[in-house]
Order: sequence, then structure tokens, then C-alpha cells
Amino acid sequence: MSAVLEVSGIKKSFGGITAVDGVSFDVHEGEILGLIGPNGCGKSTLFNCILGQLTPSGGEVKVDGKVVTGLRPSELNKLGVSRTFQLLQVFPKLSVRENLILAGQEHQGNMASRLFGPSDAGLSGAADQMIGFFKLDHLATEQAGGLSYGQQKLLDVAMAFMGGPRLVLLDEPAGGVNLTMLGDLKERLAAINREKRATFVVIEHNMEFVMSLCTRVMVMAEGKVLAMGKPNEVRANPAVIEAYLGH
Amino acid sequence: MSAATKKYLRIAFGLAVIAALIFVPMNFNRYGLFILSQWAVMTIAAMGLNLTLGYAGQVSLAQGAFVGIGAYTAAIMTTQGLPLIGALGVSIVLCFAIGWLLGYPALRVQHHYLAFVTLAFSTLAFLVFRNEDWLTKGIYGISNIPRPHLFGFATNKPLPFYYVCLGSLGIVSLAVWWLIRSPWGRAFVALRENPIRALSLGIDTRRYTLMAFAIGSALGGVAGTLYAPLTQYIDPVPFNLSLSLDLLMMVIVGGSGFYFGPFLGAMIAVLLPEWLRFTQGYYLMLYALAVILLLIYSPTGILGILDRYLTERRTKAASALREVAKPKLETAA
Amino acid sequence: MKSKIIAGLMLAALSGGAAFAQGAPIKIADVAELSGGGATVGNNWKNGIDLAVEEVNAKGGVLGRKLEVSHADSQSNPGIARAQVQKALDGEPYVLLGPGYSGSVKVTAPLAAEAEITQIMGGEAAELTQGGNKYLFRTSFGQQSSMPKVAKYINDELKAKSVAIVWVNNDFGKGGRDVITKEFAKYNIKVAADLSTEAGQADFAADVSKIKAAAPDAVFVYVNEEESARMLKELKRQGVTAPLIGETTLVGQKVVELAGDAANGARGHVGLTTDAPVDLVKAFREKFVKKYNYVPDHNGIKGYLAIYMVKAATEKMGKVDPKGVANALHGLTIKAAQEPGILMDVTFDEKGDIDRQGFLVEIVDGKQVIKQVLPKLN
Amino acid sequence: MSNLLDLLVAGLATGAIYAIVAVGFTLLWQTSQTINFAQGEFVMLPAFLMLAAMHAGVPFWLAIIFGILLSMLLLGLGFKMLLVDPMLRHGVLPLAIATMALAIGIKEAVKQFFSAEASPFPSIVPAGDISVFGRLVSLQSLGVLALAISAVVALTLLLNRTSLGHQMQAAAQNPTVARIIGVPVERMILLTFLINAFLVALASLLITPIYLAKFSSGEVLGQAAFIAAIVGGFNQVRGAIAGGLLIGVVDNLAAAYVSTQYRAAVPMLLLIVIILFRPQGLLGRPEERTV
Repeated sequence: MSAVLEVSGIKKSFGGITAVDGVSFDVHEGEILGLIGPNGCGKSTLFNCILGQLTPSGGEVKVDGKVVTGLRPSELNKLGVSRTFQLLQVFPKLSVRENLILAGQEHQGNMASRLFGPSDAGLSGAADQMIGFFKLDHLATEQAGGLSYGQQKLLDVAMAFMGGPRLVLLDEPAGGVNLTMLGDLKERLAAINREKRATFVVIEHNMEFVMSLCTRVMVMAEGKVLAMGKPNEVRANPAVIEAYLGH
Repeated sequence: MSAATKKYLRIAFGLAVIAALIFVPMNFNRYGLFILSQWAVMTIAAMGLNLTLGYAGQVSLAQGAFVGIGAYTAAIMTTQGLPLIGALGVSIVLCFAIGWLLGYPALRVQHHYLAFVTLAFSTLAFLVFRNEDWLTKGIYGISNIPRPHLFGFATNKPLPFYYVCLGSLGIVSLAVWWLIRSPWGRAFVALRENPIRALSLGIDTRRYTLMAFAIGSALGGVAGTLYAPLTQYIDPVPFNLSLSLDLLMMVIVGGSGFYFGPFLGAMIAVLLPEWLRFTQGYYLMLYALAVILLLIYSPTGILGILDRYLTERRTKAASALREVAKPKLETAA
Repeated sequence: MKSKIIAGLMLAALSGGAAFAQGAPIKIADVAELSGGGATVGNNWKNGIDLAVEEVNAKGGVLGRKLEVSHADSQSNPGIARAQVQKALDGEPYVLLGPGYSGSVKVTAPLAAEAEITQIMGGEAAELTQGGNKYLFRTSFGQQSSMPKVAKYINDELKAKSVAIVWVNNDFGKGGRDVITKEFAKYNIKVAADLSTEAGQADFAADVSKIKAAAPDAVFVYVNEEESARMLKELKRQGVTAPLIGETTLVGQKVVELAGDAANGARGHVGLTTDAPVDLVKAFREKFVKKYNYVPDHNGIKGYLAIYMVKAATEKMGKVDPKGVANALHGLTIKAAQEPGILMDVTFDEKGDIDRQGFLVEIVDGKQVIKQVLPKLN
Repeated sequence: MSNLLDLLVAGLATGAIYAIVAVGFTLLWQTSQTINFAQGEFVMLPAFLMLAAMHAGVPFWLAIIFGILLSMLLLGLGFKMLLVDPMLRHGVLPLAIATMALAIGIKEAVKQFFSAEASPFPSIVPAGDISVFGRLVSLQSLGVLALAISAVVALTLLLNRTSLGHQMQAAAQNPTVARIIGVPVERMILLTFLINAFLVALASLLITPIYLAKFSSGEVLGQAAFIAAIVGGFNQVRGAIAGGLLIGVVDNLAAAYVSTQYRAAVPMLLLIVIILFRPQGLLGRPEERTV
């Protein structure tokens, strides 16, 4: 198994505060890596450094063996790295289908074909498939802003998959989602992982969700990696229990 | 009423408006035709700004300067005997290029600084129009600007030239309609609503921002190219900062980010003062008051009122749908 | 929504065009700069017109018919001026008055000529009457007739060899500056400094320091009244002693009021001024001040005269014939003895230019003193 | 060299006028994200209120008090309650456009109900010049400069040294938190509007003898003050003063050493350069970027 994502020695400090302090890890193809840790341990900052939203103060990020540190988020996305955000980030005034087309359109053709070509960039079919996959039929033409929170969350996650990414970083996909919807979401993510061999990194507080979905779990505390391993191993790790699960 | 009937009604209404714009003015006097032509020209400029501001979310205070660049290009070239259509091409290229270059410094910093850069540009453009006598004839202005011959027809009479303006408005409307429903238009909306999310979806926000601004500016140039032969005389004064602010007002008052916003906004800005002229010295005061009251009532402009109403209905419909959708998802899970 | 607007426009269109019935008032249309940068010019012009119309009507009107004048605002914008003149012409007025800005005159004059309606305007740019337009008339000297007088005075009386020119960068200021620069060239007078200023400028320190550095024999100041006053103050503050020459806008009563002592010594050519030592002008000024509570500038007189030009031309024709007004005015001499409203004897030539007495004045102790009377040419 | 000193002194005098108008700009921006395009007209209007009172036979000193109070009522309380409050939560732009319309309305009203003529206005500072470093400077200009500086000193003291000032700052910087810790945010915002109205009335009193009472005199002032505020930093009172003085001086130097025709261009180029290299303005704080 080759590493899709290699992170080595990423550091990020804001003023005098070091939020991420030399984090290194690999993610292999088809893996679902869970990333857990107490609030403020640097998980989201780490994500933002990997994805080019923030410039790391040190260290290196490789995707498929290619150094991508310092690339802009849009460039990374073109390389097949996709993400969701902690807070809901759909486009409320666009319809569900439009949201999905938007999420995929930059992966089709070039600037000229996106202007002079068809309005849906040839993605209507793919969008409808995605809508079906996430069970959002009936809502395809609704404005995203009018959907319930859970439905918007599904859409948000669905958007991350429109460009056919190799690697998806999900920042608290389960946050604020009710129980029924949660099961649905987990099942969908597992299905994509199976069917498309997509690789995930998931930040999540819902332990149940992480333990049942992820193949490997990394625990962060105070900007450093505390533990890494199979869900069961991590669950049994005394340091983790002390720092995190113990609370 | 079913969705299909509604759609046909809407098309029928649109056709009626277009037919009215074509046929009703045939009986207008020259004044009425001039005002309507002015409305068409200002609508084009406002559509450009609506693209920049309403769709892509960039505040430009230089749209009036781009109208000026277009007008001067047309005036200078056509008084030298060159065809207006050539001037149109030059205006578009020139305004597009200047818009692109102006956008660069603004991208380095937070987005509201584009407003400041364009404010400065607006003043600079005015000074160039006024001071570079050799090119623009300075404060004296350029007179005797000819109206074009199109397909062998002279358009120097008010009615034919109104059709030139209306036709241009039609073409621009179609082009803008195409643009905003293309993936570009979607990308513009995305970078207005949430640039960070847009970036994470692979949308090159810098390039799209520059494009939106450059295309919007180019439409300002198109409007200017028509403005020069419409008034047949131009001097620098009409293209100062206040035109840019007027255009901004048109976009906001009509409804920023709505396709039909500029049409209504230009109508308010061009026609409302004319209707109020019967009040003599009070007409501009009343106009200002009307704009203020409208904005207090609906800060999102005229179309914002409509949108609010539609959103309310849609939310109701959507929550009804959710009720239907819920059991399905639950059974699926 | 749109159809309503169109209906509204149609109504507006239909309500135009009333005929010239006998005994009905004579309709005169005025388009002027009532708002925007030229508002002071336009409102003076409008007030002058209203005063004259009131007087004429109080005395029974013209040929037994009252005058009725409508005012439209051009917002000091040529495009809007064009629309308003178009609207006025669509209403078939007897005569068109205004606009005052030369640019707005340029854009509207062809329309009036095409409709064969006489246009009496306030513009002073030299070129306006040089295009062969038979329907366009001035109410004051064009710059082509006033500037040579100033240049001659500077050469003959002041014997200046170098002059600094300060002008306001609009069509009025630039026009005057261009004509006088040509005149100076004829006399071999050197332009030591050529300074453009902005309308509404408050700080003239830089301009005056440049004048000081150029050390000219005289300074020609061609800016509006308020800026003239500020300029004079700054010239005094920086101790410039060269003689200051200008036009009505430098030596008017308003400037004296605003500049105080600093105005003393300023000289200028004055075509129309409320300070002229002519009894009729003094009477006019009193009437104007009584009605409007301020002293008018020359634009107020111009508007007033425009109405009396219409009256004289109509009485000469003996009938109210819109197409005949221009013909009647060409070559017409109106004598103040017969038509007191014209204030001073005046003659119109074939181009629509004006010939009238002028004055060279100097401010002494806050009062205009006539130094020289420049007689009417013929 | 003596020439340069003349220009600097004159430029500072004009700059002080821009500065005092710009201070209000920054105040309103800080507390309520209001870009007031009618700020120039706000300075033009109080002089007319005072003139109107004087025409009614009121003595000058009483007319001043009347003008200031009425300004605070109209341009402070009225402006905030009628225009700003209903529109504020809909973002910066609609409100900015509404203030543009307000500017047109005020100008037209003054023209219609008063006059299109410039009226002279009595000066509370005696007319005349005094010698500063051997140059003559008008007392009026010095009065404006003194007011500008004392306004800033007073404001800075108010903001930094009094509990009222601390509450105002809290309300401006983080209204939500301020509300939680018990700051009457609404009242603090109203206070800044009243302070702005007081300042423009004061400015009107000092500036009008120089600019004359004229319906259009706010146009030049408003634009210059807006640019001064940007150059100095929109979020700092000190910055507005620095920006105003700088624009005044640069304008004069440009007219003297670059070109009188392009004098207005130089402050604009300065503006672009500042945006490129110091977008928060000369003395401004960088605004936090939210990711």
C-alpha cells in the first residue's frame, strides 16, 4: 500500500503559541484515519496547514509522493484533495443540484469550456447520482438554505466527493447531526470508501462514530501526536485515557 | 397554478415587455425616446456592475470611469471616421484589460480595498479625460459625434438609435444571462457567498474575481460606447465619481445579485427624477427621499422584496417536503 | 411594472404640444443648471428670468399676451441638458432660454436649430457662435470679444511683459485662458506661469507661491467669485504686489464682500455688472435684491436681459412667430431709452454675438471705480 | 526653502479641516460600520441652521448653541434612529447608498429652502493673520488646527481614561461580549453618533468662514475627508488626523511641484500605494481575518 498523504514535521505557531508542534503521519490508500483529541489540541489547524488554508511554520506535506506544501487550497483540490469544514459550508441560495455541480465543475474542462460549454458542465448526471447516493432525492431543486441541518450536512459531505477526490479530509462530519441521520451518514461514508477506494481523514468528537468507521485512529494533544493505532489499541492506550477519554 | 403554467405566464409576460419596448416607443416624442435610450445604456453599465458586485461580491467605485473610457474611445474613433463597431471592440478590450490590472492590487488585501483602489482610479480617469487635451479635447469635450450606419441604415434619428440601444441591451442581456447560468456564474456566486469554501472546491477565486471585475468593467465600456453617440457630445464632467456612485445606487436599489435588478435600478435612477420634475425645485429632494425610504423598507432593493416573499413561500414548501422526506430516510437507515 | 412606466411616458408625451392660440400666454422654455456644479450660475439665470417675466406681465405682457416660462434642470450635465432641451422643444416653445454651460449649449444648439427655435443662452465660450448657427444668441460678451480688451489693457496701460494666468479648470475658465493666451502672443507678452485651479478649491497657497516664484509683471485671474476671493486673500498674505487683472468674476461686489481689504487694487473688464454706473442697472439691482434677498452676479442680469430680448424682437415683428424671432434679432439694436429692461444699448450681429458698452474698473477702498469706459463699437 | 515652509503651513491648515471631518468618519465606522457619504453635507448643514437662527433675529452666540443642539438632534439622534438602525444589519452597502441619497437630499433642501448662493459666515476666530516662523498664517486656520488637535486629545482621553470610554471601546470592538458583561451597547453607539454630530457642528462653525455657507461645499470636503480616513486608517481616530494633515500637505506639494492640473491625482496615487503596502492605513490596526 502506497501512502496517499505523507505529513512530516508540520509546525504552526500563532505569535508565541504553538498550535501544531511537529506532527508526522502517513495515510494509505483506502484507509479511514480518525483524528481525535480534546478541543484546542490543534486538529483543525493541522487540517488547515495540510490543505493550504494556513501556511505551516515548518514541515512538509506530500500527496502521492509530491510535495504540496504552500499550494493554494484550489490547487490542492485539483490534485484530488477535498475537504469539509467544521461548520456547515453549503451555498444556501443555490439548489442542492447546483451546489453539487459547483463542487465538481472545476474538475471538468477548462476556463473556456466552463464559459461556453453547457451550463451544468456535464455534471447533471453525476450530481443526480450523488443526490441519490446520499438519499437527497426530492430535494434536488430546493435551495440548500431551506434544508434541515442534517440534510445540509449530508449535502456538505456529498459536495466533497463531487470532484472524484483521492483524499478527503472531513472536519467533524457528525457534529450536530441527529442520531438517525448519523447512522445514515456513517453508512454512506463507508460505502464510498468501499466502492471508490477513497481515502479519508476524519476529525470527530463522537467516539462511537470514529471507532466504528475508522480503520486507524490518531490522537492529538497539545499540538503533538499522542497515540496512533487501531481503534481498539487506541481505546486501550493508558496515555489516551489519561489525556482524553478519561474526561 | 402548476409550475408549467407559471413558466408560460412568465414567458408571456417577458414577451409582452419586450414587445412593449419595441412597439410602444414608436409613438414617443424625441424626449421620451432619448430618456428610454438613456435607460437602456445605463442598464448595460449597471448590469456590468451587478456582475462585479451582485454576483462576485466586489465593490467597484469605478464603473462610471469605465463608461467614460468607452465613451471617449467611441467619440475619438468615430469622429476620426472609424466605425462604431470597431470602437466597441477597442472599448471592450481596453476596459477589460484595465479592469484586470486594477484588480491585482486589490487581491493582495482584503476585499473592500478594491472599493478604495477603484475610487482612486475613478478620480485619476477623470483627470486624464480633462487634462489630456491632445487626446480628449479636455474640458471642451468632443462634439458632433456621429451615430452609426448599421446594415446600410442611418441611425441618426431618435427612433432608430433607440433601437440600436435596445438591441445592444438585448444582446448584453443574453450574454450576461448565459454567463451567470454557466459554471462561471456559479463560481461568481460561490466566491461572493463563501470564498473559503469555494477555494476548497477547486475554484480559483483570484482568477474568477479578476474575471468578474474585468467583464463588469468591459460592460461599462460597452455602455460608454453607446453613450457617446446617444448624446453626440461628451465632456469629462458626467464621468466623475458621481456616475460611479449613481450606478452603484442603481444596482443596490434594483436588487444586487438579481438578474433583473439593474433594469429596475436604472429605471429608478433615470426615469423617477423625470416623473418627479413636475414638482420643480423639489424633484431631486423627493428622489433622494424615495431612494432612502425604499432602502429602509427593503435594504436588498426592489427585487429583494420579491425575493423575501418567494423565500418565505419556498421555506414553507421545503419544510413540507422535509416532513415527507423524513420517514423515507428513517426507513432507509 | 414596466408597462406602467411606458404608459406614464406616453401620457407625458401626449400632454406636450399646445398650440399658439391668440391671447393664450406665450410659452418660453428655460433649461438651466439648477443643480450640480453650475447651480449658482443656473439659479441666478433663472431668478433673472422670473423677475423680468413678472415685470413684463405686470405691464400687460408682449403684444397683449402674457409670458409663461417653464424651468427645467440640466443638473449641469450635458446629457441631461440634451434630454431637457429635447423635452422643451417637443413642447414647441416660442423661444428656448439657456443653458449656461458651454458644453451643454454645444450639445443642444443643433437640436434647437433643427426645430428652428431661437435659443438665447448664457454660454461665453468663443466657439459657440462661430459654427454658423442662425438660431443661437448670446446674452453677454463672448470671450472672443472680452479677452482682447483685457489683453490690450494689460499691454497698453500696464506695459506688462510677462503675465501669470490663473484659471479655473472648467469650460468657462479654460475658454478664457485659451483666448487670452493667444492675445498675449500677439503682444509678445510672456506667460510666466499658467496655473489651473479647481472649482471649489479652498487652498491657493501653492498657486500663489508659484506666482511669486515666477515674478510676473501682472496676474490675470479668471476663476469664479468665491475662489477669486480666496485667491485675493492668499495673494495678499504672501505679499504679491503685481497688479491683478480679471473679469467680472474678480471685481464683482460679491468678491469684495468675501475678500474684504484683499480685493483692493484688483482691476478688471466688466461687461455686465450690477455695479455699473448706469441708473437702469442700479434700479435692476434694487428690484432683484428686494425679491431674492441677495445681489445677483452677471448671470442674473443675463437671464433678465434674455426676456427683454424676446420682448424687443417680438415687438419688432409685430406678431408672435417662433420662426421669425431669430431673424428679428439679427442686426437688431435695442436702445435702453425705448426698452428700459435691456439696461444698456445693445446690438446683435449676424452670428448672434453681442455688442455693448463695457467698463474697466478697479476696486478702491472696497468700491468699484470705473477707470475707463469701453464704448460700444457701432 | 522658504517656499516649502509656506506650503507646509498652508497644507497643514487645510489638512486640519479634512482631519476634523475625517474623525467623525472613523468614529461611525468603528462603532457601527457606517460609511457616511453625507459627512461633507453634515458639515455644511449646521452653518445654515445657525444662519437661519440668526436671520430670525437670534444673537450669534445663541445661534451657535441652537445650531449645535439641532445638529445633534438631526444629524446624531435622527440620523441614527431613522436611517442607520433599520438598515445596519443588512450590511455596509445599502446603508452607504442611503447616505449618498441623504447627501443629495440635504444639498437640494439647502439649495431650495435657503439659496444657491454662497453666504458669508461670521467667524468666531478673529479674521486676520499672525506670523508663524515668519510666515503669515490666518487665525482661522490656526483655530481649525487647534480644534482638530483638541478634539483628538479629548476623544483619546475620553476613550482611554474614563469608564465611559472603556465601555464605548468594548461596544465597538466586540458588541456581543460587551453586552454580556453589561455594557449598554446601544447607548454607547448612540453616544458616538452624538459625538460625531457635535464634531461636525463644531467643524461647520470653524470651517464655514473659510469655505462659505454654500449647499455644495460639502462635496469637496466629504471626499477629501473620506480619502484622509482611508489613508490614515479607518479604525483609528489618530489615523484620521494624520491622514487629513497628510492629504492637505501632499495636495499643496503636488500643486507646487508636480502639476496644478493633476494635483488631485497625487493623493490618489498615495492612496493606492498605501493600500498596497499598508492596507490598514498609516496608523490603523490590521483587521482580523476570519478563516
